[in-house]
Amino acid sequence: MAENKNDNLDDDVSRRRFFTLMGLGVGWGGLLTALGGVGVGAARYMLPSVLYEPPTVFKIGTPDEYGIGVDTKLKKERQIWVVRNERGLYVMIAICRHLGCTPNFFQDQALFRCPCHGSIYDTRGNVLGGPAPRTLWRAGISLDPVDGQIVVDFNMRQDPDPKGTPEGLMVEEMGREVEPYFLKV
Amino acid sequence: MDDIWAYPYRLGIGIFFVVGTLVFMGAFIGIAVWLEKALKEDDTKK
Amino acid sequence: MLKLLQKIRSIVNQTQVFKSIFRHGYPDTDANRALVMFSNVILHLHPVRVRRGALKIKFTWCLGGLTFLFFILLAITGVILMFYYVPDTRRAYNDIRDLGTVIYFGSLFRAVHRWSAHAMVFSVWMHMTRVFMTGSYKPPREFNWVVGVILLVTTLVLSWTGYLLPWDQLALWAVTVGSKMAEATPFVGAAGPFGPELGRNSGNDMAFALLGGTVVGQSALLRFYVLHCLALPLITALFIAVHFWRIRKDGFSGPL
Amino acid sequence: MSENASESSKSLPKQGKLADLIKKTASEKIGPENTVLVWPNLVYLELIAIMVAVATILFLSLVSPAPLEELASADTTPNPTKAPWYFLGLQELLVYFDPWLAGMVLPTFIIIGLVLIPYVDPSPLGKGYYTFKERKFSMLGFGFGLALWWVLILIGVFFRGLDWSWYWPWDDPHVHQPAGAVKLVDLEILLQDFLGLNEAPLVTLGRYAVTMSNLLTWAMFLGFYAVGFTVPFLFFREFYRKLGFVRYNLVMFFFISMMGVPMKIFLRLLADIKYVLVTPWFKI
Repeated sequence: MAENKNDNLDDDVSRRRFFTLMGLGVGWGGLLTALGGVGVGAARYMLPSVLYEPPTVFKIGTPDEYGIGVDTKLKKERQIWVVRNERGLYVMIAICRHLGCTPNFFQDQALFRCPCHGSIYDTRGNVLGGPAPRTLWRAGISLDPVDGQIVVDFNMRQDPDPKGTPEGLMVEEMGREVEPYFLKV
Repeated sequence: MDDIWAYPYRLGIGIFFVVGTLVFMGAFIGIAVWLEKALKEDDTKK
Repeated sequence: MLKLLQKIRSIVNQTQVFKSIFRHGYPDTDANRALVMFSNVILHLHPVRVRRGALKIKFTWCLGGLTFLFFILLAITGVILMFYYVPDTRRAYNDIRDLGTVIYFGSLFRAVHRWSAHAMVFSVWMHMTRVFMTGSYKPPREFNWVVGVILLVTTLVLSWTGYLLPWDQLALWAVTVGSKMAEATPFVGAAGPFGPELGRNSGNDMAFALLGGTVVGQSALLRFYVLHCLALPLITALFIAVHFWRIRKDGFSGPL
Repeated sequence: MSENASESSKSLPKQGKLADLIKKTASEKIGPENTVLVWPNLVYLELIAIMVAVATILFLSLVSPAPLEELASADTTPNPTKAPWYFLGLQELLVYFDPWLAGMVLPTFIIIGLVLIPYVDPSPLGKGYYTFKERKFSMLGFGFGLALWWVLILIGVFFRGLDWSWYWPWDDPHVHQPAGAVKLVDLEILLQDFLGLNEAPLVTLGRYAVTMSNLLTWAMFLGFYAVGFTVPFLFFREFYRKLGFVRYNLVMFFFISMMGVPMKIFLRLLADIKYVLVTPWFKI
């Protein structure tokens, strides 16, 4: 408090100065706090608490409907591919990991290729080329104990850290084939 | 490396980048020089 | 014939109605030519006199003014288009198709809106290039250059938000790609560097705030509609006003 | 401002240039004899410009109405999907850089860089008239950025086809290009194989396993900036002195970053390098 030293000399002025400063501090501080509060409130306001979006858990039939290889019949309706290999079955989400376009499957090349920026994936979801920074998602799946159908949870997504290799961005396959992202059926 | 001019066109695209950038820069500088001259001549004409 | 027209004009100029609107005679004398700049709200964007250099097309290429013209064309045609458009995912596409097929001149107004948008992006970009080339951003006009950059950004964002409204394939994918970029923003996007570390997920990140959901759907369409038709045009108009005000205050940078 | 001007006039090799300019500016006549009335001179010019522009827009609108594609559907992306032309530069950058960099950081850098221009270049030379001779560096720098942007737009408009592959005008646009032709590798893997470095991490910081080759890529990346900052400082003292410490560093940061963009593009094109720098959180 530098003002206090002058108390004897000019008590009145220093007190006035003190109250002025305090008033300014409280006033500006209050205004800025209020504005900040409004800003935070507005930002929170823009994040809706209730969503009216299509359901993200759905059934796709029994496992024996899907043979070895990539099945693209649910791509239009559900945005997924059902893939079966020698060990079992998994579901990949048909959303490119680069910028969200829908890749196309090329049966002859056994590759997924994205039309937007040319990302290339193999049937396991590994990135063989193009700008995609991560491998394709696999959705959480389980078997309904009542009717034996596969239940897909679209928002439950396996997203392991890929490793850069000379072939592309790879994830060790055995590590991916675990519950609940893989059905040994 | 069988044919360097075949897809994915490495060299071709590289050359296109360099030449394209140089052409655009040349046009940019060229327009500035032209307008500098043109506007000066306008002044002297009057 | 010419005499007759002049006579009619002089009579019209004398009427109370004409005087009440324009407050002075037709600008054919120096005094009235100065007065018109003071008393007309649109013309008073100009000074009364300019230096000769300001008339040279080779200097300005009319680019700033044309950008403003395109903005006005966009505002007018935009309001016209709004009469038939409902921002509802079930209706939007059909409304736009109706404009092109069954509504008189709907196709024309939509085409003018689209071409003006392309033209505005082009002319605002060229205007910036021109201002750089003539060094017109140098003191004391630094701040007006900053306002200009803001206007460039709002122009681009306006174009981008307008792209979603027809709800066709181009719309959906242009906005999907854009919202994925928002998701990849460092610190505030769920897929961006350090985003997950700071607790961002698909339910609280930047893309979620932009789309009002996790997919490009009804809430995204409504948000983009409000941004495109109300919020961004207002912001742009405000900055255009500041831009013009500063041009008048800072003066013309050209020679002579 | 005036301090700056006197400083640079002292240091300029052609001493007379700035002095001439100041003399010219001072003697410039802005009196009534050099001005004209806005009405009718400027107002009519504007009227003509407006009429020409509106006529052009109307003509274009009648010749080519606005297109409408198929109804939006999330399950099929049109192949290829092209943004409007003014965003194609950005879309093209997204091929070479991750979305956080190409979509967010680089555009932010461009905008901040544009905003900074008048504050890092307050030299009175070239104010209010076209010139190249008097401000070579700023014209070349801005021209380079502009050229790069337009070239990227051109590529997006004319040279990208199915699967966003490159198509020359003489290629058949309906045939897919071979997918397996490009195999992308990270720089650190190339270094590891080329120099025979140990794959085992030196240190592990949480998720981050720092290998020898990874450190080497850090050194190269930071070295690129270090060289960029140092070389002009050492060899173009005049340039540094005129700008001063803060301006010099701002200019050089944005300039080097701008030069880094085509360099990464060339590394990708010619050496198939996917990332030059890899961390668990971001990749460049």
